[in-house]
Amino acid sequence: MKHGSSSPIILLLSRVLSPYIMLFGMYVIFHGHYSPGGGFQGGALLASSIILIRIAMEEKVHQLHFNKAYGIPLGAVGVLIFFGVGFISLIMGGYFLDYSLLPFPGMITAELRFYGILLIEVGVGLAVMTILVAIYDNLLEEDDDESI
Amino acid sequence: MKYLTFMSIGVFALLLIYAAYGLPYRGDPNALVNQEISLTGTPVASSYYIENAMKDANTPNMVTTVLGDYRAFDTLGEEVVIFAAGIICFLLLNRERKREARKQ
Amino acid sequence: MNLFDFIAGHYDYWFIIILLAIGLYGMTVKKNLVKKLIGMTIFQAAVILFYISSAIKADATVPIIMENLSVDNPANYINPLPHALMLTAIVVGVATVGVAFALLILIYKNYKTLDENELLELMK
Amino acid sequence: MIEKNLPAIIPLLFLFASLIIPLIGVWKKNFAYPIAALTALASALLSLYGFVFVILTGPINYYFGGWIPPLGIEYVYDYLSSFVVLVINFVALFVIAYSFQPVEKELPRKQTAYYSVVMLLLTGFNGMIITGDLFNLYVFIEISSLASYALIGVGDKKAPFAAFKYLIIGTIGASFYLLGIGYIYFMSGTLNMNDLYNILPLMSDSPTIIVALILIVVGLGIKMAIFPMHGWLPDSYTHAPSSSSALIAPIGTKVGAYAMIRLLFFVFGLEFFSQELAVSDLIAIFSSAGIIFGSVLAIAQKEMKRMLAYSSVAQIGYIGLGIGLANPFGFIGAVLHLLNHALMKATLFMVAGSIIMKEGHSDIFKFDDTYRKKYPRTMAAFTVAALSMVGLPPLAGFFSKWYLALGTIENSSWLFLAVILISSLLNAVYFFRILEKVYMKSPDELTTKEKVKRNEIQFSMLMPIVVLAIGLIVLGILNFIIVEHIYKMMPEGML
Amino acid sequence: MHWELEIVLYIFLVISAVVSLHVKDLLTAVVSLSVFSYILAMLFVSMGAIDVGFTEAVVGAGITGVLYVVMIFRTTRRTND
Repeated sequence: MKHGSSSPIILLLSRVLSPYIMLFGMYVIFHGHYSPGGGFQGGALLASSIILIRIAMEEKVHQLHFNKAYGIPLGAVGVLIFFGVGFISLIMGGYFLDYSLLPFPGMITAELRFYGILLIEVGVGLAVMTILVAIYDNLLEEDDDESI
Repeated sequence: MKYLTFMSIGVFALLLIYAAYGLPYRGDPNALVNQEISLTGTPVASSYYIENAMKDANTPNMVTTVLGDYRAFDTLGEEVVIFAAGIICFLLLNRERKREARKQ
Repeated sequence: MNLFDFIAGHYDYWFIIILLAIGLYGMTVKKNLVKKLIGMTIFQAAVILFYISSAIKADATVPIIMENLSVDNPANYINPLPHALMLTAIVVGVATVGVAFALLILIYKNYKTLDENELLELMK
Repeated sequence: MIEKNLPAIIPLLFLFASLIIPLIGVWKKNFAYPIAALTALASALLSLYGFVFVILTGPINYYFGGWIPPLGIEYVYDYLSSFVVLVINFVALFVIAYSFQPVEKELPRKQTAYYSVVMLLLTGFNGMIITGDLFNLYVFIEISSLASYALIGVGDKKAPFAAFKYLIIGTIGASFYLLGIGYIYFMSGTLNMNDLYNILPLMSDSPTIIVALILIVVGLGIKMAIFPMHGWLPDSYTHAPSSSSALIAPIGTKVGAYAMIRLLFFVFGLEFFSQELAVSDLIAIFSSAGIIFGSVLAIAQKEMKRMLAYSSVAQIGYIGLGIGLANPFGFIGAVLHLLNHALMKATLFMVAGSIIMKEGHSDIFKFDDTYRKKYPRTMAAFTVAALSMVGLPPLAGFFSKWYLALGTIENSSWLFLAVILISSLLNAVYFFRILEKVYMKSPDELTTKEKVKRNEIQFSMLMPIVVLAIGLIVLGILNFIIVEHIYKMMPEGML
Repeated sequence: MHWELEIVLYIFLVISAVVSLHVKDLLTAVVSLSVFSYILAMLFVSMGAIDVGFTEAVVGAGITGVLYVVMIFRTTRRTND
């Protein structure tokens, strides 16, 4: 898996499929209010599109796609988005995660809650995507002790 | 030892079968979970969610509302769990050897 | 209590008990560590199935609001709370499995086997 | 404003630190320890403030998202939870202060991830203590369990297998707990603890609730390592790196015990679990079996960390016995022992870690009288903690056993009283054999005649050990103040 | 509801669980576990839990399966029971 596949059909197919899976993942995240889906499912779909490229390509190519050094920090950023949304409402004088106090101008409470949920879904999606890819990368981490 | 394990699995299964005597039937609309108020008069959460999810958050998908608003702190916990899994894999498996090799 | 009604009224519950027992059997009796992990996955899936199957309501529909069904009567929609809880539980299961994979790789690196008896033998 | 948000701030502070550490770690590797230590300090001070605040003005209830309890998630910061948070955070502060050098030595180049996981562990524990919602408790149990699997798994060569066993057993426990709260939820329709405290007495004859109680007791018993479910504990504590065993051993099982106390006394209610069902008697019987079993096996061990691990099994038995007695003295004994044992075990494991770091082993048979020359202060602290463990009167450990003994007398269960007395004797056996090797030789027959150089451990490691040992003496003398507060923590109708 | 369909799915669920615990090859066991997850997802959907079914299909049958395969690739597929 580290060295990828040599079959051109697999390379081509995975390169064709990956963007559509990613697009569907985005759709699932942002359409989660109206249909089944949400941050976690969309994030897992995004992660599967990246893992598909990771399985099919060589390491040099798939690192251009998504560098594995960014996995954990971006996951932390994703959780921080969630945390920050909650913390803003705490600073505004309410309880933690009380979306009705978010400082968006000109919205009624129900809309504020709508956008609050959307924001945290984006955070969830980012975190789940990066962390699942990071788990995959770390499981494949080659051990240099044995090769030397 | 093996028989002890099988016996404890059997006891576990019997215990769960015994629990079935108190459970409401499958899909029973009169079960306490599906009422509007509980035995002590407090509101039952699920009925409140069904009635007010649209009014409170403008969202037709009730599961999203429950997950993102009413019980959002559970979702934060879920996020932390998945973040923990990532950083634990990093802690256990990452060796940070490459940089050292480059220095030499 | 009518016995037939009792059995038919909980028919999915019996399957869940079977699955829980299978999972517990896999976790405790099987000696291969990956098999233990598979047993754990089955056990957690059975618990999730228990929540979901208990959440259903006769003559109710999925918890997404439709225009021609009123929300004022809660009997129209399935209880959404267990669904939200179980989404969290599924994520927790995935995270646990991920951590277990990392530990398994470390075990294999140290001892070159994943069989519990062989491991205990090697550790003496 | 800070008072109102106190229950949420304490766990979220740790969470914030665990997120910030890997972010900063991308370009500054050395910032991990200062951030972790500062966070631990801040939350220890916050929990001290919160404890005083709760005593002066009464419990704080916190509603996440502003939803009133049966709808949303509630956090309860009352006398009991603020007390346990105070204990946990102070012990964690001392252990983190201690762990700088051991981590640098045992886990080089892994500090960033290590301290992030430590912060996650403390997030989980604080959340488990403060939460007032059954499912939220499950989520935080899983966070803390995952973190402790990892902290155990980074140890020596055998550690991953021990951590894997713990993972399988711990997941069985957590799933049992999840199944139990499932039964409760589908019977009653609520997940809030206060709500359930009122509803459950109305349906206490239902077989489903009884099975749920059994499943929850088994599930939390695994987390707490009560006797037949203790199988994961000795291996995990032995093979973990010394800094993480010093962190998990004093705190982890205590939080499990706290969750058990919270669920049995404050959700199911005293009458239900002690009078209508014999669950409390079962817990007491298993706990006392565990006391004897753990103490006997501790005598059989020759490695110090493993001995301390088996002694943990025994000491958890005391807490379980206090819960099982289900009377006021038993409750006082359990809560007091929760405090004392956290302090004692932290001290002992830190001493064991220091000896491993200096000598490279912790084999009891290789201990000799040069140690009292080499590490005078460490061994003095060890002596204080060991004597407290045995239960010598002016020290803290005596008083928890005293109240437990009073509790057994009140229930007139003489068997348990005998167990407490015998186990004190067994404790004395396994600690005095170390003390005898180190102290009980006259200067004429010293093994090494030549001068042994004083080789005390570094100040940053010594300071927490000595402070905790002094704390044991102070707590022993001032224990009546704590006992007065424990009376406030009891559930209504217990006295 | 659709109880005939559900009973068939339940029977297949139990069979796939038994198979994945019983086979001697870990890779086969993992494939069987993916089948288990997929049937589980269908059951969830038939019970009206669309969100949970979606998640189980994406995670249980997709990502977890890939991670299992990666783990077996790094270790071994040999087993004695």
